[in-house]
Amino acid sequence: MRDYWLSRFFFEMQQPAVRERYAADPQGVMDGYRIKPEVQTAIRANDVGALSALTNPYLLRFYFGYVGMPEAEFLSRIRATGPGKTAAEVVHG
Amino acid sequence: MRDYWLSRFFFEMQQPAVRERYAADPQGVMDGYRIKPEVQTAIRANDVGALSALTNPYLLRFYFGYVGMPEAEFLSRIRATGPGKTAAEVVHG
Amino acid sequence: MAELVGVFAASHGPVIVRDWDKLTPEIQASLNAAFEETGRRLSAVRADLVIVISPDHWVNFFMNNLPAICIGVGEEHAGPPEPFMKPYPYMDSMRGDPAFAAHVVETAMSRDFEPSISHHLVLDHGFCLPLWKMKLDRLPLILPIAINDLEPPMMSVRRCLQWGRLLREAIAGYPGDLRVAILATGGLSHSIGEHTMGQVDEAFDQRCIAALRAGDDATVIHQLEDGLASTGNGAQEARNWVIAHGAAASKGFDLIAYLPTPEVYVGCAFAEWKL
Amino acid sequence: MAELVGVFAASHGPVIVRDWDKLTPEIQASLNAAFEETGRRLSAVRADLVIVISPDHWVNFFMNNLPAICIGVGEEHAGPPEPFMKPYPYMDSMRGDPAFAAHVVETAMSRDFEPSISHHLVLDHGFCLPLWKMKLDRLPLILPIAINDLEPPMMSVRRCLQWGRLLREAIAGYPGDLRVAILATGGLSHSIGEHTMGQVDEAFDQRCIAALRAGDDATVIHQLEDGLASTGNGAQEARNWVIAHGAAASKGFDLIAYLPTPEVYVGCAFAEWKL
Ligand SMILES: [Fe+3]
Ligand SMILES: [Fe+3]
Repeated sequence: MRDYWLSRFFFEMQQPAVRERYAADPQGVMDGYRIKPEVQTAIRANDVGALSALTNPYLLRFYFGYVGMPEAEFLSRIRATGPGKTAAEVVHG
Repeated sequence: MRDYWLSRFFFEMQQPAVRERYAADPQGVMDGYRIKPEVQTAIRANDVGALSALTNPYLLRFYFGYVGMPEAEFLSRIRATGPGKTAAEVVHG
Repeated sequence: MAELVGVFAASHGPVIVRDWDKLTPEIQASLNAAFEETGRRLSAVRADLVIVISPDHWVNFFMNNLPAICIGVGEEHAGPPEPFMKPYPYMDSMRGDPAFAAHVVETAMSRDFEPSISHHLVLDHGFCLPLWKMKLDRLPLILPIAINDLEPPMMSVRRCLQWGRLLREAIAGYPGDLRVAILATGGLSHSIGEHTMGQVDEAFDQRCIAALRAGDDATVIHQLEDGLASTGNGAQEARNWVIAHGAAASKGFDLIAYLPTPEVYVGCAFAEWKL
Repeated sequence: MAELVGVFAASHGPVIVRDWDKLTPEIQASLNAAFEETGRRLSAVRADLVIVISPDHWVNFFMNNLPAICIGVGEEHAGPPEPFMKPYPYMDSMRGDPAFAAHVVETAMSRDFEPSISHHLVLDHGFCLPLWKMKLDRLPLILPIAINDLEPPMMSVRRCLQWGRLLREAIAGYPGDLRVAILATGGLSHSIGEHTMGQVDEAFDQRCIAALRAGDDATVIHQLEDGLASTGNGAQEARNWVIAHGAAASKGFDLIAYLPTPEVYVGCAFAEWKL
């Protein structure tokens, strides 16, 4: 499943200007996209698993790199989304 | 022949914000694109014929509409680029 | 199984809305009648979804990524940004059918077609002006397909016919229960931003109509490849008609109206294909 | 007449530049040797122009207009925007050949292919990292071709082979005097942003290499369609290798190096096709 507006937000976070605004005012930047409330919650919680079900894996990785999640932490969180987990578990995980 | 940066300028003039800035500071806006000096001269001179050889006809028409050239004047100028004129004559006006 | 329930075409042109009040009552009446008859027929086939095939007029795409063809696969489509389209009644209510769209795209990719994909297509006056003027009972779901009719290089007429056949195949192969109509918009002859601007090429239009009516693919290809090279640039939009023609299996059409109207810059035509 | 003078492939990966200093001297040496041997061979064929076939890593395109394939036809191409690519030596000196590019596009459109076109393509690390690490004598003109290897739906492996054949035909049919090389970049197996991230699938890579080496089209299609469905997402970039393979008329290749390197997340491979 692809959440267009989440993906658009992640895509535009590649721009330094958007990242700067996001660091200063995360809610203000998110409000510029039509991101659903539950997805905003997942973003605020750095919920790698839930977000991984909603966007392109490269965009996901870019985003968590930009917001400063250490690579080791991202790896351990993304690996936890592997087989054995159903999509629903990942989303609600 | 397509001049990419001229075309890009015309394309972005579809945005009201760009038009506003252009009305206030035409040179400043043109400087934001890599438009060649002779093409800038043609823009400043409203040289429909010269510009018509360098961009898409729809973009050309949009631009002259946005800068307020009356439709009748645009029609008479664009019709003057017709057969009998070589491309070189059109460019050098 | 999905079913193809109707294939239509209608012209468009900004002036038809923007400068409507400057048109004579006669022109207004004839254009209204043609749009509304086409709309009446489209309403009559009770489509759940309409595939609208239109050019993009430099709204979605620029020369830094100019697709030959782009399929709008999103849950919703944005309304027209042109100021004269502001009163468009479906501005925030154009919805897609992502499952059907994904099926069409997968069918295309598996048959060696390679469209661009958009999850968020903006539908300009090319898509929306006919839908508006047609006064439909209700707006079906929309699968928008944007064709590059504006800037060379463009798909060949032959390839447009193939795309039509592909759409026909994709509809027939969709497992869902869906009544699908097709509406091609654009053409016939016009000229925008060129030295021939304002001219309507009735001879081209008549050849084009005759070829589509007769149905023979070779004639359609020959007449259009030839004609498009020597008439106004707006006529390139006739390739959308060719896609509709291919989708209707080239069985010929019923011309609803042909209204060569220099006042709106367009050789306006309206048609319903035989199924 | 233009001439196809060499067909090559090389992997890429941001870590190879971004975290170079963290790699062991052994890994550094083996990667350098592989890139430089590929570069030596590319320099040796004295190409006037190199067709570089790479994915776009969300730099030029987004889901609002995602082309299956986009050809960069501009006079120049922009350099990579990724911060780690800042020292790239050809940042402002990548030039195209618009006449040759137009010929390739026209050939494609006339043969029922429908690429997107870009007059101003930005070449990211996928294009540029191999060109940099290869230490070429001099940078030829570039015809960049961006393939969607990142986000479904993607072109089939069969279609990639057809694209390769089309490039071969376009080169052979170009009236200008031009020595043309091809460089595919990407692959082989890797996984980015998925639960398998960091895994290199050596079994997939070996099957892929064996199929391309043997040259048989049916095997290439079968092995890759199968393998791509069940390994990491980065392996999708192997379709660029298939385009190169098609351009080289499927005559098999000489494997320059295979370096499965989890430290850079990539099953790195380097090859030169037989002509
Ligand atoms: Fe139009
Ligand atoms: Fe890559």
